[in-house]
Amino acid sequence: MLEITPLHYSLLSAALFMIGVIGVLVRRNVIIIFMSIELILNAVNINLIALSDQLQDLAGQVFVVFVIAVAAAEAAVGLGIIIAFYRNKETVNIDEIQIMRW
Amino acid sequence: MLETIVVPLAKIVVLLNAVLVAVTFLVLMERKVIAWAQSRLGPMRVGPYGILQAIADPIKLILKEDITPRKADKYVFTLAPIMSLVPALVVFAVVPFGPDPFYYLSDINVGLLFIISVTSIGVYGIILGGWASNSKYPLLASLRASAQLISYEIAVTMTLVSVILTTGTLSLVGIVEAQREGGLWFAFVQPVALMLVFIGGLAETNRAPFDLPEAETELTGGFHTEYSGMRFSLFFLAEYANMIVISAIVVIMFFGGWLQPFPNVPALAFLGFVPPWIWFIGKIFLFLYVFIWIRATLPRYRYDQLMALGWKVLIPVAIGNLVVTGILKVAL
Amino acid sequence: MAEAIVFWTLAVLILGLGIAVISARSAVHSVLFLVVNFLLVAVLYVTLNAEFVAVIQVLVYAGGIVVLYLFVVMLVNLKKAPERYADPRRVPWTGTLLAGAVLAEVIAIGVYSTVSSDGAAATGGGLGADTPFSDCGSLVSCNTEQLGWVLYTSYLIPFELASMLLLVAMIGAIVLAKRHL
Amino acid sequence: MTLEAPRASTTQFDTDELVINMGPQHPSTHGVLRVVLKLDGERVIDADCVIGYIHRGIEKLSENRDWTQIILLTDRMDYVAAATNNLGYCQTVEKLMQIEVPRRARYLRTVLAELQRIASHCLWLGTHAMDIGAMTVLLYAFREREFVLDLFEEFCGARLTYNSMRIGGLPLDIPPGWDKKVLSFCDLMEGKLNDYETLLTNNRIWLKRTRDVGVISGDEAIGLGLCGPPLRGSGVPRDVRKDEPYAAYDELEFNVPLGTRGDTYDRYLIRMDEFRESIRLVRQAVEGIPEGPIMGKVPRLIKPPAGETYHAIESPKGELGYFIVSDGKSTNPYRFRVRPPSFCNLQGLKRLVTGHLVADVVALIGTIDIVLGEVDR
Repeated sequence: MLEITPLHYSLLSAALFMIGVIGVLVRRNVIIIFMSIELILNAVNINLIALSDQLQDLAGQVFVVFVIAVAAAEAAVGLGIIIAFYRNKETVNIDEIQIMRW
Repeated sequence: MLETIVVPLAKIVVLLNAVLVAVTFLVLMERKVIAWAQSRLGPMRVGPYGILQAIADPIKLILKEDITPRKADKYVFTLAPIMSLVPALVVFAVVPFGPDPFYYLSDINVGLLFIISVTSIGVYGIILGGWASNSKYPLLASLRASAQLISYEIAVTMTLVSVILTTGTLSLVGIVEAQREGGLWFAFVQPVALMLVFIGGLAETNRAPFDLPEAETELTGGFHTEYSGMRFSLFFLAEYANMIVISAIVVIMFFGGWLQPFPNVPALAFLGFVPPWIWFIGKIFLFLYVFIWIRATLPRYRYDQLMALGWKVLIPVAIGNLVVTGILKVAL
Repeated sequence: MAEAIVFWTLAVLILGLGIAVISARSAVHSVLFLVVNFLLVAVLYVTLNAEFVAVIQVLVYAGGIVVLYLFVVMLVNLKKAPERYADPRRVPWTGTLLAGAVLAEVIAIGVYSTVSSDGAAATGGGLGADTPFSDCGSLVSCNTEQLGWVLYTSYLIPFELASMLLLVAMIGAIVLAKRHL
Repeated sequence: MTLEAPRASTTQFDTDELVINMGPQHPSTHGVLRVVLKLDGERVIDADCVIGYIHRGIEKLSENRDWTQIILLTDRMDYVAAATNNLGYCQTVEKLMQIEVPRRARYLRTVLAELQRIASHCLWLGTHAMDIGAMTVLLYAFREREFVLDLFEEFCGARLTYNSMRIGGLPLDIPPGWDKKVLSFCDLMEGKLNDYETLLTNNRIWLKRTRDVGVISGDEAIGLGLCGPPLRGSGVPRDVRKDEPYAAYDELEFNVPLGTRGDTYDRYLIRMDEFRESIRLVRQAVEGIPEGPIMGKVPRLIKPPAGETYHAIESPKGELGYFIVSDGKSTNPYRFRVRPPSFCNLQGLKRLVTGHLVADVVALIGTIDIVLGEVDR
């Protein structure tokens, strides 16, 4: 318990990942699903940073920078879609937007 | 134990109190300076020349009833002022008041980025305050505020990058040291950047002429319309603490921090008898005065004009400044 | 010892806030928990000597992306509760069980590998940094410079691609959100 | 009426229409005006003015007061320009009774009316600038207004509600040395006007906030019944002082400043010019005050012959008209009706604000210069 190994970080990461997955699977509010995806990305980042520290290799941190960039792009486009959708259907419930047309 | 815990803690206590006291007196200073600009006297009743007004005001605010609207989101309503104040105070952790480690809490090698990122958290207080009030004017104001802060943050960050290019360091102490070695304040090296940061700083602290989120004549008080008492005073503290932060950034980045004017000119060496931290605080107050002066002079921008200024003027100029700095850096 | 205290505190808080994010009833509360979660993750990065990434996490994630979320949550001002309607074919608990099973498996693998290989994972490979800043000693003292160096040399093309991605995303978002072009 | 948006909107999100109440408790509705704004984001798509919060029934009250008592009530309409209200009423009754007012009284009335215009415009300038965020001008303008109030106090003892005219002339002559003080005030005011203009006229933010905001063409302004500076701002040369001269205006020289674009900035410039013209008029009038009595021949009991009349004057806000019917038998009017310039100008507000942003609404309320006491009466 007292000695913190990369395994601890990996487990933390895995747990956070699972929380994110549960969020995606259980919630019906699209915005919250997006937030769960952010949680998943963060779980991955924790893993990358922990291993980067362990291996003394900056590649992990570089990857985190890329992940953050991708997350920003994803949030921008995803929220744009939500806004566009909300404008037409007045809902953000994913169960009400399962038809591929509107 | 003493070095790692007691000394930093003592410094934090002193610094926090100093900042909060400075804020109360800054409010007094603002009232006085604006009064003089408007050919009035300002507060005169409490203490000689109204000096104790700085103490009377906080007491009044603390004693006032703290109202929570019934339809407000209680937790967020309480959290918002705190989220607004904490980042403003956290920033002081990396502000160097003098050359020795005695004068600052820490000198981290990403100091400037730290300041930028922590101030970017401050926007939450404003957005959530407006949203949690569950009232229309605060909501409008908080939407304005979020758009405004994010837009101007881009311009300011972009500009600060060009200063980082000049110095090659993100440490605030390092930036001031670079100015000492160069013998020239960056205000003379990067005048465009200075203007951009100052204008962006005005916008980020919601000061006139960019005080749209709290434009009392349009939105009756902006995002803190529904706040009163202690929670209102936290917003108030945050705004003025942010003013000090922006002034401190401008002074450190462009006016040599704790350095005396023209540090390398021997004829001016006699100025060295003034302790560095006095120089630093004096310069900060100079900029606070400019803030207040501008408020007393200029009308307010309109929302769309403000956004147009941010996106169509400040950001392109900031990028241009960055490119020119980069080219010069490589060429020289 | 100190590291353990910090790690366990952060881990508990991060997981707790993660659960709060997906279980909060109000979307605004959810966003708030997410912000705090990201801030704590940033603190975790600092303990892992990744200062620059920590600052970027706060600046871009907490200060930028999540503000965007908050903006949308406030903009999508719903008259009816967003989760009022549920598809009858939906079986949410299967997903949770599946996720739980995978988590259990990951934990099992982790614990097994620790026990069996006597902490082989903990020692790691140790590739070392072959950057011009290797005179800095560790990654700690000039993390930002090294990261910048790596980013602009070995990872230059991915970096440019990322910037193109952001540009495309920006244009896409504007096209999507604009009412009429 | 469809309107082109004056500037590209920054928020293109199709949000719900937001209905907000501006007022009656709002810092920049100049009293108790309530404007129900329908907003699309920050853009106003509809505005409704709700008035009546300060209705005191002055017109009805007047029908039960005798003719001299009504002067007191007129003070309470446009309470920032009480002397002008008195003047309009007294002249209407004089017209009804065909009383000849002595020349000295007419000159003094002109001085008072123009001083009142300066005071009223000071208040307009201060509040208009304050609405747009220039707080210092407010204090400066109030400082100068104070000098006018002092002059009035010396003349009639009151600072706001003067009761300063009588049917047939003035209640009392000017105190000795008053004319000198008025002249020195004129010199002072000219210098201060330059101060205001330094702060505002060429200020880029001020220009941005007022240029092309609330543009209204001359024809439209006439159609909406606008009067005073809002009408002249659109280039319509209508000034009662010139068109139907009263008091001593036919004997004095002055120009009527006109706008070209009909936007808020033009209306601002016009009022700034009116300051100067008023100063010019006051100077001429004070220097030309003839000797003589201050009251004409007025019967002890004022009882106008049966009949009706309408008489308008140019108040600081616009055309202030009184319509009075006398039945010739009683000592009070049979019907008393005011055409208040603020009320008529307020009609234009909806037309002016539609398509603009929330921030422009306060600027436009400021530019039409309303006083709610006059709107509601």
